Amino acid sequence: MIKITINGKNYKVKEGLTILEASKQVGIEIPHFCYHPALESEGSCRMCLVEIKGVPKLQLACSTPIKDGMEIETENERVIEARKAVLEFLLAGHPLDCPICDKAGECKLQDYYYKFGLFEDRFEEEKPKRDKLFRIAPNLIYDQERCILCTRCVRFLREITKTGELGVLNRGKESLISIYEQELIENNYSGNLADICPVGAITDIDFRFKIRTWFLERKKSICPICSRGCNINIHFLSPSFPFKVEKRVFRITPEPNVKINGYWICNLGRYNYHYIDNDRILHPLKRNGELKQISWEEFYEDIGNKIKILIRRKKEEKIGVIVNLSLTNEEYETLEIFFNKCIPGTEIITFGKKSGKEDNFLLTEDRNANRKGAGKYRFKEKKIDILKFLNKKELVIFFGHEITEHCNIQLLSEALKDIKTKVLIASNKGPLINLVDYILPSTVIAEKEGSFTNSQGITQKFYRVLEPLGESRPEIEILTSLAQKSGIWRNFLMTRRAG
Amino acid sequence: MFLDILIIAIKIILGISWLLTLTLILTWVERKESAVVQDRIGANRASILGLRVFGLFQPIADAIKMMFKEDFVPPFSNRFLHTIAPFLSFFFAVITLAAIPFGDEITIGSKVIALQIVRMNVGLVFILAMFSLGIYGIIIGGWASNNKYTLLGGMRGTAQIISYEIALGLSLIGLIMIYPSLELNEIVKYQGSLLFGFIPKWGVILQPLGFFIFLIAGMAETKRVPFDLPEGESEIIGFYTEYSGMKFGLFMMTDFVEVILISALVTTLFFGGWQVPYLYPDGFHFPWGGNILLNKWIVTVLQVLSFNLKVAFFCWLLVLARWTFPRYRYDQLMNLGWKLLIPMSFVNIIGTGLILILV
Amino acid sequence: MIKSLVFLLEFLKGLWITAKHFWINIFFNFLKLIGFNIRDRGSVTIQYPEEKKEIARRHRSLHRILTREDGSPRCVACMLCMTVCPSECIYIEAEEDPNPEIQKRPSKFIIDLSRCCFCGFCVEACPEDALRMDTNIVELGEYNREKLIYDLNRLVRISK
Amino acid sequence: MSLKFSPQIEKEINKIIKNYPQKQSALLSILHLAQKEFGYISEEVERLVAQILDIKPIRVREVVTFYTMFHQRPVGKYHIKVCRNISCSINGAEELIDYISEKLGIKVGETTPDKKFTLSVVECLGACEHAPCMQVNSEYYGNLDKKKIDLILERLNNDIND
Repeated sequence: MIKITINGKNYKVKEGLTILEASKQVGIEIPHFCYHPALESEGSCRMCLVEIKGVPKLQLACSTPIKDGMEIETENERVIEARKAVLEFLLAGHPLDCPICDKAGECKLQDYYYKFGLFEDRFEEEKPKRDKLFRIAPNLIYDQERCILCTRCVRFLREITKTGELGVLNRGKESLISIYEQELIENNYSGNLADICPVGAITDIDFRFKIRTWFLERKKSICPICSRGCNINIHFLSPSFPFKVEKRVFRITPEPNVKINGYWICNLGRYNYHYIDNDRILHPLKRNGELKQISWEEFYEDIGNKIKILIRRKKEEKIGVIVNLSLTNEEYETLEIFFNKCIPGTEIITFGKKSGKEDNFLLTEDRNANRKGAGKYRFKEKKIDILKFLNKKELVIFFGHEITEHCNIQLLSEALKDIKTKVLIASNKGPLINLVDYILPSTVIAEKEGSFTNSQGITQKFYRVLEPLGESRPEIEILTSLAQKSGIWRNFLMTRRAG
Repeated sequence: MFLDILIIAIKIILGISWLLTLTLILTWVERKESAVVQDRIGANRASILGLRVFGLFQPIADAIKMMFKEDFVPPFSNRFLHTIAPFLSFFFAVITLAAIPFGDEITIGSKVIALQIVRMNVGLVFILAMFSLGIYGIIIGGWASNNKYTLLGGMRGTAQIISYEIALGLSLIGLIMIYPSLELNEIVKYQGSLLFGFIPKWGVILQPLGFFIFLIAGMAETKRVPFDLPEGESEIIGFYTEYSGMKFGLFMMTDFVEVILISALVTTLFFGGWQVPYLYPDGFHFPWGGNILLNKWIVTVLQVLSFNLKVAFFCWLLVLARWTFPRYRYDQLMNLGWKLLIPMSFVNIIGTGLILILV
Repeated sequence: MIKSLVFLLEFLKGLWITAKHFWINIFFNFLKLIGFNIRDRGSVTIQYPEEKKEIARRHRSLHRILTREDGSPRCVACMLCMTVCPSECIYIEAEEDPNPEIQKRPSKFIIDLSRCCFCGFCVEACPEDALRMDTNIVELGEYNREKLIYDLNRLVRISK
Repeated sequence: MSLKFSPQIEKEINKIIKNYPQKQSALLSILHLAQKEFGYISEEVERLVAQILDIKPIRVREVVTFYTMFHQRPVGKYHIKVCRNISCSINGAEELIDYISEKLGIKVGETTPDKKFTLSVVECLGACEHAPCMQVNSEYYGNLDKKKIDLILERLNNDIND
């Protein structure tokens, strides 16, 4: 611990930090463009200049380490004058196309200019014209005019993904960021470039021109795409937005969490959010010749009675439950209480999504959000032959469509033909829809709360971000209501309390 | 006998049609005059086959509208009384017309016909009595609407009319002391005689104070601005707030009818009725010498015309007053009635008496 | 009582004023009727559907969208008008423009005049001077509410 | 990759690489060698150098585009670089540039069709005492006027070297 003085106040901070990091720790923001906590500091933007007593020139806060007894001024006249000058120079080559720039509203240049800017145009020269639609990746567009050459993107590709597709070409005012010839950035983390760009130079095609950022609200959640459990921010249309728009979620950005995902998420997690709004099951449906909308109460009544009868007839083994591996820990616990403890004899098996390729960074092989959480309970693993499992069942409840990835759908439909009651609880439409009698909408991860245990064994809580779409309900609520109607309510409550 | 009944019936029909026509025109006058006073143009849109005639068809349009509007009776109100109130109000206003002379007598064949519906020797008292009965329309209408505010409006109206009734009556006592009869035609006839040989003995000259009091009290009787406390539907809620359609129309018409009747009364009592100065049954006889002899029919026409012109002038004046003054506050209204008009009418009576004794 | 008498005097004055107005206006109206039209005397009412008042230069009337030289709307779908609109009557959806100089253009631009309060904030906010309220069209009444919803084509057409 | 260094230069490259603790530090020296060998640094050369040094070709391009002495396009036999900084401009360099480009029939930055001359303008050559001045390959020519330029160009055209 060493003593430093910032703006006349004394602080004690850890040794080895830079001025910028130290002042951030004590709650003083020093404006910066090129500094990023996860990247090596470069010192190219000159925005973080601060005055150090005894040093004649202003120094870069992002690359000057602190020393004992250092006296730093971050907000005096000289520093602000320097910031003004830096901003003026940056804007000499930066177009004022904020109205069409997707970064507007969360742009650092915009924010700092409004805070420190010199609101007076002293340039008579024309601003340079450059390529505004430079494709650097299948999902990214690079606007050379807007770029302020902070080289965050270059450093990200060199230091984090170690692919180094981008470089700074030419020098002086001719400099620009470029890929080599036509070799586009193809790595799985390219989406982060749009996030770390402090201005609107790199924009995401998926988000480009869809909506202005100030109409969006963001809330933390957890990415359910793989078992890493990356922390994400879901950007959704603010409820105060006055118009009715079908799409609710507009993009997903990483939420910094050093233990799990650092500052990044993979493209898979970033762009796979459309399931939240598209292809959702909206109402409980019952097949009676054809699919018909029913109310939740009707469903609880129907299935609850069936379970009740099966229990009375002591034929619990006729109930089969097939669970996916993307439910929350709380839901697994409820399942355990419901089927394993209150109706012992029922068979529960789990089926997850098929494994995918893992990369060496964040994406894991296991594409199920909560395999670890399910593993804590006495569910049978998928080694069982599904057809044998279905044999002589009278009531089957599916959670999700994952089962169809593991067996021939033809055989499955034949096996299901003999079963009297087939229930599907799923958030989205899928192949099982045509094979079952009851289809019930459950909520997606963003619409429920609970916790996931990731592949590292870290359990993370997440909260509801969006209101459930249509009549969908979280699985835990469905199970609890079903327990009430199936005559095991008392037992259920007791076990739950005991647990 | 049959002929008498026929004559009376014709007189009634003529009288009522005169009154109602004038009422219709008065609604137009009211709109137009207010517009002109306020530098506007006023209602001019109602047209028949593209003919607008300064909006003269507006009253007809209004009447049609009134008749086709929904007649709404508030729930839990007394339906019978609610219905009867506007009729009462209208009836007692119209019946006053019976005593008012439009002209002198005419003789057709051997029949002498008075240009007056009924020639009764208690004419003045009859008129005052009928005016007083008009209150029932107001109070019943206010009460039967089953609405606190209309009841309050009705109460306000009753109190106001009763108060001004006194001043109205007292202001006439001076006249009665001077005039030989209570019969209105006699009063008019008396006003044909000359004072000092050249000034017509019109009531306004003999009783200027009485005239003012009568005019003001009469305006109060009509319940119009500045004395429209019983009405004031939009601001203070009057007795006919719960009325719609033609029932509302009747209340509205009562207002205009009363304006006409007050004008007719002022004319009759203070401005010589059908008298034209220096006009005698056989023609003009000017006090400075010189005569213009006229046919007696022409004289009659001139007399009736004179009466109508005077009535029209007072109607105009009352409408003008309505668009000039703001509404009284209730205490001001009562102050004016009880503390000014009634004492003044007493002063008038005593003064008249003194002059009569001294002269 | 004396106070009331003073009132009486004032009443007479008031009557005099209204009567003066009445006769002067009647006189000039009569002159008008027989063909002598003396401006600003008599009644000052404008007979609206037949006569129309000149609209002030800065009056905020119906919106229009200005076009570039090639006829395409100047709007770049920055949605600032949509953001600033207090009555929430503007709705915009953006799309990519093939011209890299322009980049962004509206695919939908809707002004719901049934909600518009004609405050003119949208015009103030527009960075491209694409939206103006200077058409001097003020008679916007329609028998059908749907007709009050103006889309991009209609707003551009007004300008021509 | 079809392009290769000659064995002799390859030996030299290996020697240079050994001078540095990190391979990529040898980039500048190798690029100089490459320019000597191939005349200019094309995309293929960039890829070759990147392969040798085990780095991404974009890094090679960064260096190549940063320094003006590396050519990305073939240059003529004689590379005429005329100074256009203050001293030279005051003494008529602008005029001379126009004169030369007119005489050679090329614009600034272009090469004559016979691949003999390339004309470019440069910042200060550090010879202000001889202003206006120019550099042809590694030779300096100072105190220029139109006559002198005629003379120089003629001599170069006939490949007469001093």
